[in-house]
Amino acid sequence: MDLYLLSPEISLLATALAVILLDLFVKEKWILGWVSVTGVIVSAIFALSLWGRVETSFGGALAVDQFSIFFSLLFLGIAALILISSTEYSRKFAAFRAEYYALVLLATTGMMLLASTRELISIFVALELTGISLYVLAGFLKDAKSSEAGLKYLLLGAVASAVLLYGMALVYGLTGTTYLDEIAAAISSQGILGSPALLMGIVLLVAGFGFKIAAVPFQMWVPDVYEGAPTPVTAYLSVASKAAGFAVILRIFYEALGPASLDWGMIFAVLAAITMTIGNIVALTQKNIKRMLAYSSIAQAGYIMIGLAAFTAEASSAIMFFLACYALTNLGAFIAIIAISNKINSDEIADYSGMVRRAPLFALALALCLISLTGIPPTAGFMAKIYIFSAGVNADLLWLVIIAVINSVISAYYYLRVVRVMFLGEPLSEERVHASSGLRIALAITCLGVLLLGIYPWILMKYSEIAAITFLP
Amino acid sequence: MAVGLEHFLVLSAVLFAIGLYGVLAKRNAVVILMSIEIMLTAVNIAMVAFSRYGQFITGQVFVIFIMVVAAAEVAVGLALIIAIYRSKKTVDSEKFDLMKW
Amino acid sequence: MGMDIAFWILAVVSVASALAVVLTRDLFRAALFLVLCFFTVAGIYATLSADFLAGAQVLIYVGAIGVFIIFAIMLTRDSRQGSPSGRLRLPALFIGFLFLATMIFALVNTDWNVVAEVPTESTTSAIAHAIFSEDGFVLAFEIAAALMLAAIIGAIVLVRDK
Amino acid sequence: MEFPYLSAIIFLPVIGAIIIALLPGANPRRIKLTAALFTAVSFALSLALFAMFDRSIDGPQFVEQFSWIPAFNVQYFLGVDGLSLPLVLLTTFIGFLAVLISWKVDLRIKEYFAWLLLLEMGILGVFCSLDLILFFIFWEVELIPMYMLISIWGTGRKEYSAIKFVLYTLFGSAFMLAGILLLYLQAGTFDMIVLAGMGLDSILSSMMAGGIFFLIIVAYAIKLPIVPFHTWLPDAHTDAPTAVSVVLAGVLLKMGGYGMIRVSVSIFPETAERYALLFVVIAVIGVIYGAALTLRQTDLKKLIAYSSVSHMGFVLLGIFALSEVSMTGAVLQMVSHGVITGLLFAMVGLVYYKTHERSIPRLGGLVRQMPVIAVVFSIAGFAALGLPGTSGFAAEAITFVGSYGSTIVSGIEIYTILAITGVVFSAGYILWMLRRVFYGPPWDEYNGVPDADRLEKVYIFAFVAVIMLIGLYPVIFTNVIKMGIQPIVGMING
Amino acid sequence: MPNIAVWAIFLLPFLSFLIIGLILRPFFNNRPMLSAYTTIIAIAGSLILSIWALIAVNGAENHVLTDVSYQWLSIGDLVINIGITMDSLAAIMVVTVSTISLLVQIYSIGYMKGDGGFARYFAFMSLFTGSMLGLVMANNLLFLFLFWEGVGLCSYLLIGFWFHKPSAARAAMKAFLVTRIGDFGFLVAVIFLYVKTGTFDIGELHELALAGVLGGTTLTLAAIGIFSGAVGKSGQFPLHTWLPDAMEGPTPVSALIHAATMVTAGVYLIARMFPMIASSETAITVVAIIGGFTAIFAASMGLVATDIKRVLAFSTISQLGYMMLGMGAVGMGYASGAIDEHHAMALGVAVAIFHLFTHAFFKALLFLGSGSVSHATGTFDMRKMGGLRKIQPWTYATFLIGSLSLAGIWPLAGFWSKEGILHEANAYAPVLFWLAMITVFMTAFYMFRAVFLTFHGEYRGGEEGSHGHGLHESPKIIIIPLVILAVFAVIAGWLPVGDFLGADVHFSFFGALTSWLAWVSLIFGFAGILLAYAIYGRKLLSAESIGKSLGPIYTLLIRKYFIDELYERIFLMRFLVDGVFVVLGWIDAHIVDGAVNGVAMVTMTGGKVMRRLETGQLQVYGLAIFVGILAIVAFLFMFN
Repeated sequence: MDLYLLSPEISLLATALAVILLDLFVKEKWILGWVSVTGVIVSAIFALSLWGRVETSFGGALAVDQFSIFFSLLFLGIAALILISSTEYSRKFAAFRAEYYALVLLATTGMMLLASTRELISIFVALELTGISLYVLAGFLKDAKSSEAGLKYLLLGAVASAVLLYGMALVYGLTGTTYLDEIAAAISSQGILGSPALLMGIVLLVAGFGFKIAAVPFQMWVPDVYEGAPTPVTAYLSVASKAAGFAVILRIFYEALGPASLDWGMIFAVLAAITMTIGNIVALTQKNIKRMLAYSSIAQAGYIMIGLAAFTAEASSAIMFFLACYALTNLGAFIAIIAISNKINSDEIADYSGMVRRAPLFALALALCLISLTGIPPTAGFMAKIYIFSAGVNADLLWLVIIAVINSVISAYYYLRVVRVMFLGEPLSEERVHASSGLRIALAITCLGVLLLGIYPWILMKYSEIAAITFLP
Repeated sequence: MAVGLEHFLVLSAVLFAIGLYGVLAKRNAVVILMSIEIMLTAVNIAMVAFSRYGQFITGQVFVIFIMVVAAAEVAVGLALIIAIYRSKKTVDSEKFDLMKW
Repeated sequence: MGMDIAFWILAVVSVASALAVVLTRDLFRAALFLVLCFFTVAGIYATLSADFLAGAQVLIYVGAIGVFIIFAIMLTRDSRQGSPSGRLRLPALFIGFLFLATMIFALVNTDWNVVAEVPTESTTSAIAHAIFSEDGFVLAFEIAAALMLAAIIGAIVLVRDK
Repeated sequence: MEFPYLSAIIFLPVIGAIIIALLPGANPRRIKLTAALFTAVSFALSLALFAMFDRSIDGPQFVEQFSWIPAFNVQYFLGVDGLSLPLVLLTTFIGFLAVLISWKVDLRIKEYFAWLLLLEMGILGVFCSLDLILFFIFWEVELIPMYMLISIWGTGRKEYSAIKFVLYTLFGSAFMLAGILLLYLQAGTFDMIVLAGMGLDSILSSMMAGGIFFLIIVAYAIKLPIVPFHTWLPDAHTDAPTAVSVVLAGVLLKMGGYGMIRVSVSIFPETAERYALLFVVIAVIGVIYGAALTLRQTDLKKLIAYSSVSHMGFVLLGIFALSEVSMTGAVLQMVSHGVITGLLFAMVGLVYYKTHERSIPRLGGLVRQMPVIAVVFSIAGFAALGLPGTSGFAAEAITFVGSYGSTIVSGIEIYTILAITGVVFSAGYILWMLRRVFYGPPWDEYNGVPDADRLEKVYIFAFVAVIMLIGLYPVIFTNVIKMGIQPIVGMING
Repeated sequence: MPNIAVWAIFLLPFLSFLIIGLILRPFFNNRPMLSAYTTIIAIAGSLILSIWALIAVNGAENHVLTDVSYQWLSIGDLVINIGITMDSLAAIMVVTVSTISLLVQIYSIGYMKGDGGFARYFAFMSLFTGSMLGLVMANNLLFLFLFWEGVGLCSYLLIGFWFHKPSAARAAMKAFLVTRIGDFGFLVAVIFLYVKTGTFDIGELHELALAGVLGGTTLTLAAIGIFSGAVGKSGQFPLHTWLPDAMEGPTPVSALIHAATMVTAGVYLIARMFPMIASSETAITVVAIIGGFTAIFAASMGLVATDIKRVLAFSTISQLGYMMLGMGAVGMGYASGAIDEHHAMALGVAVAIFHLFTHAFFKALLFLGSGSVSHATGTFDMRKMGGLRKIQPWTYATFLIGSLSLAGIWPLAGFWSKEGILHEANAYAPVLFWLAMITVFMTAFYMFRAVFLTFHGEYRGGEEGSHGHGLHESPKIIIIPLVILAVFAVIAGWLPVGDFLGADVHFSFFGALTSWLAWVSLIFGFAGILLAYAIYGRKLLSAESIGKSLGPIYTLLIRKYFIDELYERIFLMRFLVDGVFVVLGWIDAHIVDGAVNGVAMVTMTGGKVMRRLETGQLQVYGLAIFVGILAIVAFLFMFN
């Protein structure tokens, strides 16, 4: 049992505790934010130091491999950006800033564990760690909308957990173990394949995780929660929580349920098609930008699910790459929205009219991110899409890829509508929109990332390839 | 017919379905939370039954963790219900529709 | 045989009390029936030779969760409302039945790998060993600790006034 | 390593755009001069390339090839051959003139020129790429500048037109992407040169080859455009600002024709042959249908836009007649149409700029007020209707001769003859338009409307010079173009 | 004679065009005369070179001075050459064209004096002359087509010279469009021939045709295609409608382009292609029939026209029909085997070109004369003229000579050339011969109707002279070309054009009168003159009452057989513009574009419906989860 393998998680947990404790002693609350960021960075350094090691610990429950480190670093990066960009927004949390930072750190810990555990019980608990932190964060503003978002999230999340657990119970009952590798071995050796209980278990697992990644029809909480939650939390939810969901799905389905891929591959393919279509079509009609991005995130989940359906090493690499690009892009968009909404106190798209003249850089950045989400080069979003579509085609999912590319076309309409409003509309006031340096730094990082990955994706892709190879059987 | 694994599994399914009905049909948020607890308990029964009939202790361990998680969830859930009650003066789930469409 | 009878009684009572929870219009009664349901489930654990769990069930569910819920009911008491059913009663019933049928179909039609004999030892030490041994579920335990921390922080944040 | 000419040509406009964006203040003159400078250098470089091009060897020249995304074997692979070089030259030429044409833009100048230069970059990239993914990237890059340019600086229903253009193009490229990826799955490379040399028609089943072929060609069909995918074009052309209409009609449409030859026909010559009849018939329908619709337009820009639909039918006919002569003619027609229609749109822009009127019934007798514009407009018009001595005739005649003599499709003689009727139609609408706009008694309301000024004369005469040059001595281009076409045709016959 | 000098024949006027267009017009616009002088010098140069060429050809072997080609373009198996030939046919043509052009330019100095577009006028005239000379010298169909369209362009530009007149602008457009319909056939034929034979070279095509390599349907189709180009350009039925309207242009333009030269390009084309076209019996018969029909058809419309230029225009169409008829008749003779190949090839060309040659002079003379009349009266409407004989004696005299020549009165030029055609028609196409005879009568009638209406009787008002100083004889610069042309109108028929073209025709000056045919045609001619005299000279018969008694026929003629209406109102406006195009427009807007917008709308509506599912009710969301689970189960059930 090598605790060093857990060092990233432990350091993050320690930071969370430290922030809570520090809160009791310091007056300058802004310090807390930077302490958290420092903690994230320390954790990232630990994670980086583990790169290259492929080891298991805790009796096989914990796996430290390139896959988990890739995701850990992704979550840490997201967390860092969220923390940086919350510095200004977190004034709204009044006395609870420390708790906010601590919960973000705890949620991140949970996600990192999700990517590295290989045992159902640990996975479940890690999932709930993330979940509970996020429920609280969603309701953090404690006003009517935020509480409602938090409660909806929690109740539906709990139902989804119950469903997920039922699925896990069935799998456990069939195989007698909760370790993923043993489950895979049991399924392929004991003639469990094709039994109704296994199918039912798979369906329940799909539903439970589908909830996390916002696959239709388990996505309905998403728009409400995204709209009601504090904007940085929404940003966090939309990228980190989704990425965590995919990480754990990759773990469970690729690793444990690999032998049954014929069944769940088909399910994911169909869900992917429905998810992206519904996400995009409904997004067309949205007037609130957070809500629109919620539907957009549903649609993006649909694209990523192509990779799940494909079940190849290339596909898992593509998923990882896509998640990273999507994280950068969506975060960039949300950071710009945070900056703008800090000033104009509105999330209505109509209120963004003429924003290019009030906040040229933010508007341009938001436009860039939206273009990336559409998947137009030279942006990260384009490379991500091409990669995952390529993986889809290589796995004989041409029909799904065609649906996906048509969906991209639909999505262009609503993404560009925002761009249009910002660039073409008359500004509602002449007041310039300024933002804190934290927001600007975060925005600069994301936008440069989006462009860099759009122009030279190989710098990241080579790592996602390695990560994919290390964990796939 | 002697009581066997199937009996317990069916019992768990029935309880799960009842909980499900409660979640979907009751308007009071607290009752919804209660129904969720019934669902979790139903899963626990299945876990324990598998544990008993498969001779693996893991199931019981799992149940312990589920209980812990359920407790935590209930705590946070009730806290949220109280928070929402403060701002809306109701816990009727059908009134929670500030955000839609 | 005695076990069988116990099972049937407990099963019927637990189902009945669960039904009462979701059917009654009185909040307090619902809470009490829930507690009853949890008790009978503890009994079922006992019939499954899971003695430790039976105890834990009583402690955690009946003790902690039950009390929590009653507190919450008192705090959010809405006397006029009670515990009515919503608009989705019929669809919920329909879906519930379909789901149940599907589950039962799947469960009954599966060839479970069953070992018939009753375990003799107490499960408590086995559980302890499973959790805390070198290659046991320590990791899950540690994560659970973090989870409790999160829950506590969350509950405090949410309940405390601004 | 030799100087990366192509990268320089492609990315000079980008550098220009960045410099424009970063220029402090909003001194319009400085912005315009910067834009003009960078496009002019790019043009000069491509002229140099044209001069240095070795007209005796097949295959791409000035190649730049590096591995770019090893994960799926994507290369940064640029090169020009006889097929692409004239189009590169055309693009830089029109790109430079577009800057001059835009000289009078006074709304958000900085953004305007930055987008315009980025647009040029995208188009150039398409013509220079020899890797399918790189090609696709450039293909899409052009969308956003175009969207911005139309929707901010356009007129009329500009937002509708802009989004229609973007969605339509994206729709096509969506299928192209699927096709490219499927092609990659089958062939394992995105390298166009390698793909073209593989003989995929015989390796793949005819179902698969046909499937990929049609997936890919949808994008080009929309871009060219062929009937019935043309309805974005009148809207986009009509509502775009002048310079953008010039670029759109001048070079953007050519991406479609270029793609058909470079990708569809080169990689799947036999499949192209199998479906040639279909495309030939569509081409003929396009020519006649487009011309008939042109005849009823009363908006100057719309009229020219619809005429493009008709003229692009000739390109399609030439391509799918699949003979060396016809394809050379088609490429020459692309170049020629680029210059002619570019000039026509520039002239419409001038008329509109000076009279604030585009509706033909509300114009008349303008030759008195603006003789130079009238003369140049007439020259452009006569070139468009294919008068010998202008590029229009040279290109169309070569296309017709090639198509008529093609043996790919039985009965192609009839289709060619039907297509030639388009020439009669085009005379109809061009002359009708000239008569209504310029002839007849001068109108009092346009008294005092100025003629072209010096700058305007510079660029319109530049266009005229090129039209006449190609018309009188098309060999300059055909000698280059045929070097690009020969290997492709060799595969069809061989 | 050096090749360069031959090239210079047509390049000189082009040079003049470029000088005027690029230098004089932009920079010396205040010295318009410079343009006129440039043009005249250039054309005079062409004339001198042409005459030199004519003499040189006469002395050359086979009567071919030059026949050179240069490669212009080569793609794959397509090789396009440009090249010129200077043989007897081309020599005759270049001399004719440059002579008349020169005279017309000189005349124009007077006629166009003070016009705002003076320089432009001469630029276009230079361009035209260059194109026309190039056209007749081209030895290659594609190169020929280049000039063919070039003269069409000039015609367009010059008809619409006074562009501010809506009628002129309209006529210009009509001319271009109608001829383009013919050109369409021509272009198709050129391409067709190239694809079948691999050459554009006229000489090679002839060899192939005569050798029988090129024959059958291929040849017939190609020949008819080429003929359709000629029909358009030479105003033959059914594409004749543009030519009367083309009179909107300045009168010298009408004289040069729409009488003497450009419109004869169609005849020239058939002559140039004669060996090939005559090799197809069907094609050459079509040529003969169209020619013969057009001759009488156009003449009949000339009977009632009131605009003097239109009378002349109809006459031109009619005479061009004659020329076609001549070639057609010889061709039919060849096809039936009555004439041997060698003789037929020369004879067909000779009869037509001889008439073309004489016609060029007297028709140019007549047009310029009408211009002179209008110079005085300011109108072309004969109803407003009369009695000008005394005021414009020179004009009258020359006009009379032209009319007599046109009427084919011995021994004027028209007699000889017309006689040649009638002779061949009588021999090989008897029906058409009688049509032609009637045409002779009509021609004489309408010409002398014009003479009497214009120059005899009393002056019937009209506006004041266009130059505002009363009725007067035209200045010398106008009269001198008239006189020169009049001389040619007399003597042109005496020149051995036929022999020069290699045909074995021998009409002795008096010997011609020994044939019965000559007498019949003279009788028809004089009958026409007499009838005109009776009606319009002595007014023995009332024109009005004749018109009334022949009511429907009169209407038919004055409305030009309603063909303009048929083309423009019914076919163009009713059928195409208001019919087909409207339908297509509707389809484009509502079906093609409608489908696009429809897809967008359906998607959007889908979004609006779907978002309604998002009710905000958390239990609906919960329900959806389980519905989803059950749906997946059902899906799997079906899938397995």
